Amino acid sequence: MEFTPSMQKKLMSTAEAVERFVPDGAMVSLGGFTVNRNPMLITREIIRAGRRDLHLAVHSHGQALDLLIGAGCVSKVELAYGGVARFAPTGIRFRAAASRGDILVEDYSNFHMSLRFLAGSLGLPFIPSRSGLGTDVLEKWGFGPEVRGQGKIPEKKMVVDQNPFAEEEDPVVLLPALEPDVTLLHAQCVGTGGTVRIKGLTFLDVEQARASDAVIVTCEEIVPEDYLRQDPDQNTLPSFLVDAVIPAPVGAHPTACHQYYDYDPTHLKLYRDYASSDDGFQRYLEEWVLPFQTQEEYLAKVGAPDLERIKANRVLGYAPGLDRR
Amino acid sequence: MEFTPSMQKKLMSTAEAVERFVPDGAMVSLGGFTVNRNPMLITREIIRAGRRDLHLAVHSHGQALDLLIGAGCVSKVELAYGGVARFAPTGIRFRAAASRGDILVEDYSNFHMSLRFLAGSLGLPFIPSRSGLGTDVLEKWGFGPEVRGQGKIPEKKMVVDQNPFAEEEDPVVLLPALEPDVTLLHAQCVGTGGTVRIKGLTFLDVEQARASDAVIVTCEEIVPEDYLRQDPDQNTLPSFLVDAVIPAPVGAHPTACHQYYDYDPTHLKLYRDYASSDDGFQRYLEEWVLPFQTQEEYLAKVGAPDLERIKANRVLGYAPGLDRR
Amino acid sequence: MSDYTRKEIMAISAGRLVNDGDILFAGTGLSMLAATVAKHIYAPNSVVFFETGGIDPSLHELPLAVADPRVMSGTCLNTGLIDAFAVLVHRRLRTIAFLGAAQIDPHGNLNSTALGDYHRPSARFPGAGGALDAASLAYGSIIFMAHQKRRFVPQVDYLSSPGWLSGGDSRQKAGFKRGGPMAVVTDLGVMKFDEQTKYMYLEQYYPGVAPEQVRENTGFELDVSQAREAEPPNEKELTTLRRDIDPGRLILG
Amino acid sequence: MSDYTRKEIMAISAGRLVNDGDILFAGTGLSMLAATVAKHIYAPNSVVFFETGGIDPSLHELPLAVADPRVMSGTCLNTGLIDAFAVLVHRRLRTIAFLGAAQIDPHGNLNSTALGDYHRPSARFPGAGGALDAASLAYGSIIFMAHQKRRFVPQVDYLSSPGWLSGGDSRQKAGFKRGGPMAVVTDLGVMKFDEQTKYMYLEQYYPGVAPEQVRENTGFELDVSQAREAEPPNEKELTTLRRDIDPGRLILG
Repeated sequence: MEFTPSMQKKLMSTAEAVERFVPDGAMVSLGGFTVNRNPMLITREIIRAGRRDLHLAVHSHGQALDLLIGAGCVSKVELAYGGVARFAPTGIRFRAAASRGDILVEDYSNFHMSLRFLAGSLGLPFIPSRSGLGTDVLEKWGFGPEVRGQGKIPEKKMVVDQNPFAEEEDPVVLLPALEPDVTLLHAQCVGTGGTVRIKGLTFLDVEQARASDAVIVTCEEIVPEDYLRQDPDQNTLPSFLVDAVIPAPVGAHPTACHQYYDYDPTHLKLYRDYASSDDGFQRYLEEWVLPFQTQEEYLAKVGAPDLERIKANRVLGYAPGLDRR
Repeated sequence: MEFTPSMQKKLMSTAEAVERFVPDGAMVSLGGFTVNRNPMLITREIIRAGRRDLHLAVHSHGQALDLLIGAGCVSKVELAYGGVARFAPTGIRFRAAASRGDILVEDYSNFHMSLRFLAGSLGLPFIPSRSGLGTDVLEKWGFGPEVRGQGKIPEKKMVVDQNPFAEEEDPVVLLPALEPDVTLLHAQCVGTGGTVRIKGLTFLDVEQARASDAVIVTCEEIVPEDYLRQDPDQNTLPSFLVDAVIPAPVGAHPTACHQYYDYDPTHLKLYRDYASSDDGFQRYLEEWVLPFQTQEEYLAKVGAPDLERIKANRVLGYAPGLDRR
Repeated sequence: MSDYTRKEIMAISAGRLVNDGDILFAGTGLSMLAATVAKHIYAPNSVVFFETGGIDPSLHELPLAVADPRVMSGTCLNTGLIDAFAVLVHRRLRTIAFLGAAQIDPHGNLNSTALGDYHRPSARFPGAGGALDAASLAYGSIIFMAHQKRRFVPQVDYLSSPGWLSGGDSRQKAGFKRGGPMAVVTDLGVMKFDEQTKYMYLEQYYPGVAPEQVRENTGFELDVSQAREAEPPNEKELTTLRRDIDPGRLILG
Repeated sequence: MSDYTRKEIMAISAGRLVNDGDILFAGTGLSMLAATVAKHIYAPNSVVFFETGGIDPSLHELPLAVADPRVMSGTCLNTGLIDAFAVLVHRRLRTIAFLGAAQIDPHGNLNSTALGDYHRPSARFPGAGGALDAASLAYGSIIFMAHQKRRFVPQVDYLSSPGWLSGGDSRQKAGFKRGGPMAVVTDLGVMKFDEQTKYMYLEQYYPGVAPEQVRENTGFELDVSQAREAEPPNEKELTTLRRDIDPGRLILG
């Protein structure tokens, strides 16, 4: 396959992508959702590179969030939900770090975060909603005065104001836009010209990518650009919004990638067991994160039987009959 | 093909759809864009039914807008652009009616209208933007005090306010949400279960439909629901947001429908010639709008050679080599 | 009469609250079972959708998460969060949300965020997710809870998702245009809210549960005087649930 | 040196203003030719997109409207208006918009709405469309005008699309974070704006046009003292335009 010159420039190693686009202190947004399309390859690279003081901005996030927090890469999180579904209804290292005060946590809802990324993607400075009126999400700010107004953290978490188009009293919540430094996505495929196609639910990936200064995409496969342009209705992002493209087969493991593989219940339970203690989590890092320079090495560790077990049925999109108990 | 019971209820004649969902005085939003996917079959039915006092809310609109205005169905329009591309850079009957004061016209931009429909689709009472600061679009209101605050017309066209998250001066334009009574769409296909698929650009159709109390969809073809559910990433609207479905082959003529047919330059020029005088426009109505009870009768009048000429190449999506001068 | 588990009667009791045509905003676990049992039996024209953007999936297999690839299979539409919330909030739709939480107060306000001090919580939960939005903007909500004194508290430590707020018309005064909790379904019975005061009361206790037992497991005053014994699950409900919906007993256990 | 038409030199003069990598927001007519000629010759890494949502179409045939099915063919992405505006406004992109209008004032403000009284206009135009948004939020804009006194006016009857507003730093003070007209390309030459005052001046006049002629066709004071004669279109530009871009002379006439 022949790459366009601009695509050639985007193809790089995970190490280079992290080096260039994920500095210490960066505001990072993670694509995917709880157990689906987490950008795990890049997440492991960020941990290996020893990044510190990251500020995560996510809606509902699971495995990548928990791993980054556990590894000490994160100082601040704004989120709606931190968990890995029934495997860890509350993210285990997220819960531990929040309870110890190791990280600052600021809470929103999924609609709040969706609207904030949407606003960022459209250049709107803020966006109103009625969601959350009367709740503590308005009242309790996780980021204190010591960080407010610094960098990309607005002075105010949110503001309640009157709808100027209503005659009677009509309070609305105004939410500040999000404009992350970088968004990390895992997609099904990228064309040789850099066009990105995500299959199945896109979650908030498009809005997150558009709201960001930079975008790193890992993908299951690189495919001929012509193929993607035969049905452009199905494509997700244009190449000019993407900075780095990294081929990463099974790059979302142990989370799922629709039409390619299911989430890996065996690994998610293994993670839960390791993560339940500080020592155990450290062992997880040593066994499952730190040793691998390449995705191939990681997949060798996962092993063929496990990969075979989670392989998706091409029509159904998941692994039917997979033991998920 | 077998229809689901809920789809069965949605299938109705154009006359019934107009009778039920487009009363006199309704706020109507038109799908499509200038020369593409205008809901022409429903437009002609609205004229035949003698609807009056309609309030149109559109972004950039062409043929359907011009016809409805010319036929005297419309008393108010809010829009960003009224024209049929090079065939009539300003819609001919729109221009005449605006100059005579036959209709009230309130101007916005395409981004304004996009954001207002988006806000309506998400239940946001208003939405901010920086577009249009310092322009007459802020200052000059087309709807006067005699209609403001009535029905769905807000007291204020727009409001300039300070961004509450900025320290320094940062004015933003606040735009009221749009919540039309009904949106008229023309789609490529609808499934036997009521799922709608639009191919090519969707323009603002999705946001318009979601912002509305009711939605009427005409479509080129009804297809098996199973087919649409084999690749749900490509679908556009769920059946529960659609109230009426009307099979309407070539239902956007003389505007285009991607992958089915191109716009019809011959007819658009014919329309321009007729529409250039009041008498001529009346003749157009008598020859091309009023006589036809069914789409079949209309297509017989258009004639096979014209339909053949504009037929789309299935790969390119338009009619290559069509004489468009 | 067959035997049945508490989880089964919970799913079925919640499912019975659904009207045909309701658009069901489902989470996972019991809420998925309730939504599906409702659609199979009482509400064939209802549609199940997920905040992640999956609308009307086939559910040949039960999803274990709202981002499970099973919510993207056989749907009428695969979209994203923005699109899902557009459905949730739509004024023309009777959207009913199934919610859960760590704590609930007498007016149906929920805590799914933290216990103790927000900044140094004694227990941190996942957060409000989309439940806050559903509780704010859906047509109505049905809440699942484990009926325990420590969960039914006079005041939640953190108000994540709005119920009837301080009761009466306080929800409307806060700016909400619709919505509010319709019922709380627990392992002991079904609670509803007084029409005027919006304070919780016991409406149904399951066969084998005494109203007094419900009061004892509730951390605030609960009126049990209007309660009746719940109709036990019937054969059709149990068969549908066990054979068609969760044959692997993934959620039923 | 070949002969060329005014339309040809206009398209080519505008195309020369594009930098490689610019993301081009094109309308139809001349702006489509300018964007395409730029991409073919000077800016191979640039991408043309349309406010309707078509991004990077193949343009085997020239679209006559931004909603022409030809803007949906061979694209990298077919989306809609919201998505197109997300591209237009993106802070990381150098988005350049090609605009036209019925009237322009010395600071590049445009009228595409109405002449005379707004409520009973002596002439009604189509309206601001997406030009208002591009003029407000793009990185910069290039304006096409027919050079006539009645179009180059001291004050526009209706300010549809913001240029430099009243000049100086008034655009920034109004709240805009970037953007503003970079050049005005007419059938007589190319105008730019003074860096300090943001008042229009003549930068280039086409071969065969006298600077005085440009002044005479401008309805306000125009400084022509800094003007130079424009480089005529070269063979490559003309061949590309005529053979590759508009062989049917749909727009070139």
